[in-house]
Amino acid sequence: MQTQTITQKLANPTFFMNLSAKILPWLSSFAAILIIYGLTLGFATPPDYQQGQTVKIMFIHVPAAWLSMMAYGLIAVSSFGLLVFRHPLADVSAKAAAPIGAVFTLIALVTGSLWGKPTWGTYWQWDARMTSVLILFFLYLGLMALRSSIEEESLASKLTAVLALTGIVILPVIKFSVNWWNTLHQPAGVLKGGLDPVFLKPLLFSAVGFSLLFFALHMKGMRNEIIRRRVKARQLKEVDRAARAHGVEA
Amino acid sequence: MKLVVENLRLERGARAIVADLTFAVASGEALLLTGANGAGKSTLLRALAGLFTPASGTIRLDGLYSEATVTENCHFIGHHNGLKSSLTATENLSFWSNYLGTTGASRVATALDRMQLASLEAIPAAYMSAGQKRRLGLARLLVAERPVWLLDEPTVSLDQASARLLGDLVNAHVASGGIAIAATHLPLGLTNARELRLTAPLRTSEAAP
Amino acid sequence: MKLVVENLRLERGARAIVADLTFAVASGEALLLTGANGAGKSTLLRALAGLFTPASGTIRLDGLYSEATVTENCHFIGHHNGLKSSLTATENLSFWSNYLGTTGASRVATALDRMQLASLEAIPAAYMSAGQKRRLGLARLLVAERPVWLLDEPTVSLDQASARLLGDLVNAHVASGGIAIAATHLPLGLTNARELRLTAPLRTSEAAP
Amino acid sequence: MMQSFLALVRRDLGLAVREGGAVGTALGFYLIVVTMLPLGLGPDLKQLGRIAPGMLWIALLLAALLSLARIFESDDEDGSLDVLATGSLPLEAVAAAKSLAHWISTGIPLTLLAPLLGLLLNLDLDAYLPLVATMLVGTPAISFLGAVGAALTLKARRGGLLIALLVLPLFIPTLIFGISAVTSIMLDTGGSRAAFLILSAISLGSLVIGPIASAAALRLQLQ
Amino acid sequence: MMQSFLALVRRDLGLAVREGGAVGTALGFYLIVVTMLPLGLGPDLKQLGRIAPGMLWIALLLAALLSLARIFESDDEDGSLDVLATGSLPLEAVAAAKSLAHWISTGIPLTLLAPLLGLLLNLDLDAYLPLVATMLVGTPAISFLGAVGAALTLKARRGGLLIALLVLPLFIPTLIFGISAVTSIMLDTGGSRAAFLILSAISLGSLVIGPIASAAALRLQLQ
Ligand code: HEM
Ligand SMILES: Nc1ncnc2c1ncn2[C@@H]1O[C@H](COP(=O)(O)OP(=O)(O)OP(=O)(O)O)[C@@H](O)[C@H]1O
Ligand SMILES: Nc1ncnc2c1ncn2[C@@H]1O[C@H](COP(=O)(O)OP(=O)(O)OP(=O)(O)O)[C@@H](O)[C@H]1O
Ligand SMILES: [Mg+2]
Ligand SMILES: [Mg+2]
Repeated sequence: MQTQTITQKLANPTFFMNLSAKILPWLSSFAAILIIYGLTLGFATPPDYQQGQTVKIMFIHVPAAWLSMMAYGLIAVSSFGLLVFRHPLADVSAKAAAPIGAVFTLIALVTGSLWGKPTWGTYWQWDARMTSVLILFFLYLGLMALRSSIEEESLASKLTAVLALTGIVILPVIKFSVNWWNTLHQPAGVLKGGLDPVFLKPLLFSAVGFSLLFFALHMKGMRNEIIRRRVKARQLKEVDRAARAHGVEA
Repeated sequence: MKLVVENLRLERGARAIVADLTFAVASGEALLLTGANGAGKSTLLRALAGLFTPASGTIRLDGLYSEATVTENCHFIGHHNGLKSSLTATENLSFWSNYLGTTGASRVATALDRMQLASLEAIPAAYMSAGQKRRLGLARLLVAERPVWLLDEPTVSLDQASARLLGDLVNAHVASGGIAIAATHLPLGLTNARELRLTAPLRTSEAAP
Repeated sequence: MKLVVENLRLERGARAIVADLTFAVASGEALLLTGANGAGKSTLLRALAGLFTPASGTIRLDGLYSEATVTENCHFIGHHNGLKSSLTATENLSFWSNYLGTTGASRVATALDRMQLASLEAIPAAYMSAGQKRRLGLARLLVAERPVWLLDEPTVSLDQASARLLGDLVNAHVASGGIAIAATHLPLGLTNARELRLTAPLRTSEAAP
Repeated sequence: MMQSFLALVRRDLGLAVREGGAVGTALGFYLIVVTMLPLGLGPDLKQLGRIAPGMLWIALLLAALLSLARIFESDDEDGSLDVLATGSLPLEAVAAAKSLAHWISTGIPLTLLAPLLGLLLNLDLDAYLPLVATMLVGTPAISFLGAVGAALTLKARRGGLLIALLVLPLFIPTLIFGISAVTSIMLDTGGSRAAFLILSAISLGSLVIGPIASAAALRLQLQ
Repeated sequence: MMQSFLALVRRDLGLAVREGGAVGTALGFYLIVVTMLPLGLGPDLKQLGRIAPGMLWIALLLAALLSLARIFESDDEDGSLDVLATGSLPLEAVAAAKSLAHWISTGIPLTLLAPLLGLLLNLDLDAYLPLVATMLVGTPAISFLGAVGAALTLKARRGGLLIALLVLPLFIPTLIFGISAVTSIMLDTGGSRAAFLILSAISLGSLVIGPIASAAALRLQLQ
């Protein structure tokens, strides 16, 4: 029951606007603090015995990489919410998440290839993980392109949702590509004690910080979108007044 | 047989085009949808044909067979004619008659005849005039038996003779126990037709997030 | 000013659509093109607008300025409205007014007003109904001064009120010394309009490509 | 049901031939792209033969892709889609029928052209058979998944390009395994069988997912 | 005259942006094709860098090509073309305006994306400048000649592919000289200047021929 009412409340845009207005400042400042702290810690760490200073890229690369996948997950969930439950905020969330996710994916790609130069001697390698992340980036592009290319918005959002759900197969591929194909890229091990605590602590801090940043951006994006839609709705009302005014004369 | 619409609500974007509309059309009846431009005639017809999903309300077809849907039992004639410009009149029609589930070249021939297109049967649709195309589109009504006819401005670009022809067709269909619903700005010359005048309801766009 | 057509012959494929047709329309006159479907109204209008090249015969515009062509002095309203669905009513119209060589936002605003589209000015054409789109297409007549109006079935999908509105516009244009030629199947309610009834010349559909 | 399905497939095949050799165009495009690649990569390239399978696959993908827009577009513009939707055939079957027609009218001809183009790129002799085989099992995925793209972009002007953007990522697995199946036979480094099986799996999956997703998209478009 | 011309160019640019980032789609397609090529040619390929210019040129050609259908299509469908033809602007100027808009909205962005994609293919450092330069002078030919194809295929459904088929051959000179201009600088085997000049000559020629031919084709279509 309790949850029921909560979801209902959250479904109400006005409530969301008020709530987010309160939360947003806190969220963003926390994000800033954590990121700064994490990165300063990170840059204080001793050079890695194999990778030297370049290891510091990790503190950006890994969080970005994680978030790139999490963002897509969020989009998929929102799309599901839109198609199945017709949740009014679901689409707003999906739309707002796409560009942010794309940016994080891009960051993962760029930092990754910057890291690749010293470690593998090349910026780019067509190995399974990089390729699959690249595909993820393309999917983000596709989502945005499709949405932007259809005039009627309600239609655009539903179609984008269909695409998002069809494309979800990519996530497992990314996650496990390193295990399926043998590649240059490290397998996931950070959280399984595969990493020296000296590196782990700052990594976790920046990871949490970036996640908060993501949510802050996402919330901001949703707010803008909602405002834009209210303006649009007001415009459309005009059409009706026109139709009715005209109908009266007819 | 009876087509029943109960407190139907149609929304476009965030706006209500039609709000709690309720009516019924029994077999042997014709219904004219009228109303100013933008009143919602086309939208309503698409909803009846099952192409446009209502925000709420029900659309039933009673007394034909259990769970008969309007969609499977209607002819929908929209703004476009559903013709392939590279196919001849005959080819276009016979495809539809096959697809809509009735075979019989004879039917196609007679349909063309009744729409006075017999002389164009071997001519690709691309070479036809606006009205000829429209007539060919309407000929679809004759190649497959379907009890419910949904017509959106069927007389567009028809000359008087053809318009009268169409009126007779609809009358015959209705007389033989069919249902016809037509959106139009001009009288179709139907014998027993009720009129449903759509006026834009008071609308609130609050539904938008 | 006078639009003169001398023994004009229009062919489609191998068939003569219009054979030695001769007529003239002086300024202050309106001409209604009538005729059955396929009689050749659209083809003739396209020929007058200079979009369709005649097989033989001449189309002149006398007494305006030396070598004035109809093409540059006509508004052509065809079956389609020439609207970009992603542009708003205002954007669509002001493009045409710029392109057709007259500037002035005022014009656009008044045009929208006279077509009773003022309240739709900021709405993309995609969101408009068939009739609203048609009205917006017709508004083009008002944003640029052009003496000759060529209208192909202008009232398609207009409701009565709008149809009357159009009739008044054409009357005003003609009264102010313009020329209007309209292909139509319905009376437009024009005051002094002659009628030219097109009848297909003897034609063999075997000749068709 | 079956009658309608067949009628639809037959009509689409007929149109593909009638409407100015859509097939021919796809083949021509394939031919041109393949002949263009050596221009770009430099004819002196010795191992042209080695990368031939890859180039043939990519070019085929592009050619097939660009013909996808055709699947639903014209039916939507001329109002046929509305009527098709009111037929007794469920929309999924309609999508399936049209995808099938597309595969027959595009996928198969392209596959049959590939070996001939292989000659241009002096493809290894023992690569011809696996190439054709992999393409035969691979191309259905292109038509059936591609149909989803076509359905999604129906109301979006600028079909071709957008479709490509949407579905190319989905094809990359097909591409990877298609190529690796061939090359691993050429350089006989085993694993070709595995790749071949995965390829077929992808195609079978797309036969199911494709029509469902397409139908969902179409329903939304018909609104 | 001039006012109409500018109004038309401005509208087309506006639409290119408004109608759902036509630009973005072309860029996306370019990106995907370029990344697909290495997949096909095998990642291990050491001299990826050497053939990079060629791949970048070909992919750009394809991306630009597929966006050509857009030039006249929508104006024809919605009846704008009829009205444009009755304007004071000669049809040649109309064609020129629309080709120009296409170049600005597609040719230039693609050219600017090329160097970034060069990174993916680890292109030689000293190739970047010539690459961009040659593309800048080469791409107008694509838009202005491509417009002819677009005009010719107006009434034939299935734009993209057919256009490609018609105009790709016309572009092969552009392609050859564009690539050789870059490679000859990379491997500094002179002659780059000559190639560059020829390239510009081709573009200038197309600026003249393109609009005339397009207008002729459009007149026939308007019948
Ligand atoms: C463009 C190239 C690269 C891409 C696209 C990429 C992508 C990714 C992705 C998606 C993850 C998340 C994996 C997971 O959560 O399971 C990840 C994690 C990681 N990446 Fe990269 N990466 C790239 C290059 C590199 C390089 C060059 C290195 C260093 C040699 C590197 C080191 C790591 C490490 C240590 C992790 C954490 C693994 C874990 O989850 O425990 N990456 N990368
Ligand atoms: N695709 C669409 N997206 C959003 N709104 C639309 C769409 N099509 C129509 N509308 C709006 O829905 C309302 C009803 O449109 P509809 O086409 O049903 O009216 P109509 O009665 O058919 O008018 P007409 O007589 O001009 O055909 C109009 O106000 C129109 O602005
Ligand atoms: N594109 C075309 N190619 C060949 N023949 C055509 C073409 N368009 C029309 N026709 C033929 O030309 C004749 C005249 O067509 P037109 O469209 O001018 O008639 P219309 O008077 O406008 O008819 P309607 O009242 O139906 O619009 C018709 O017989 C038609 O078959
Ligand atoms: Mg309507
Ligand atoms: Mg006509």
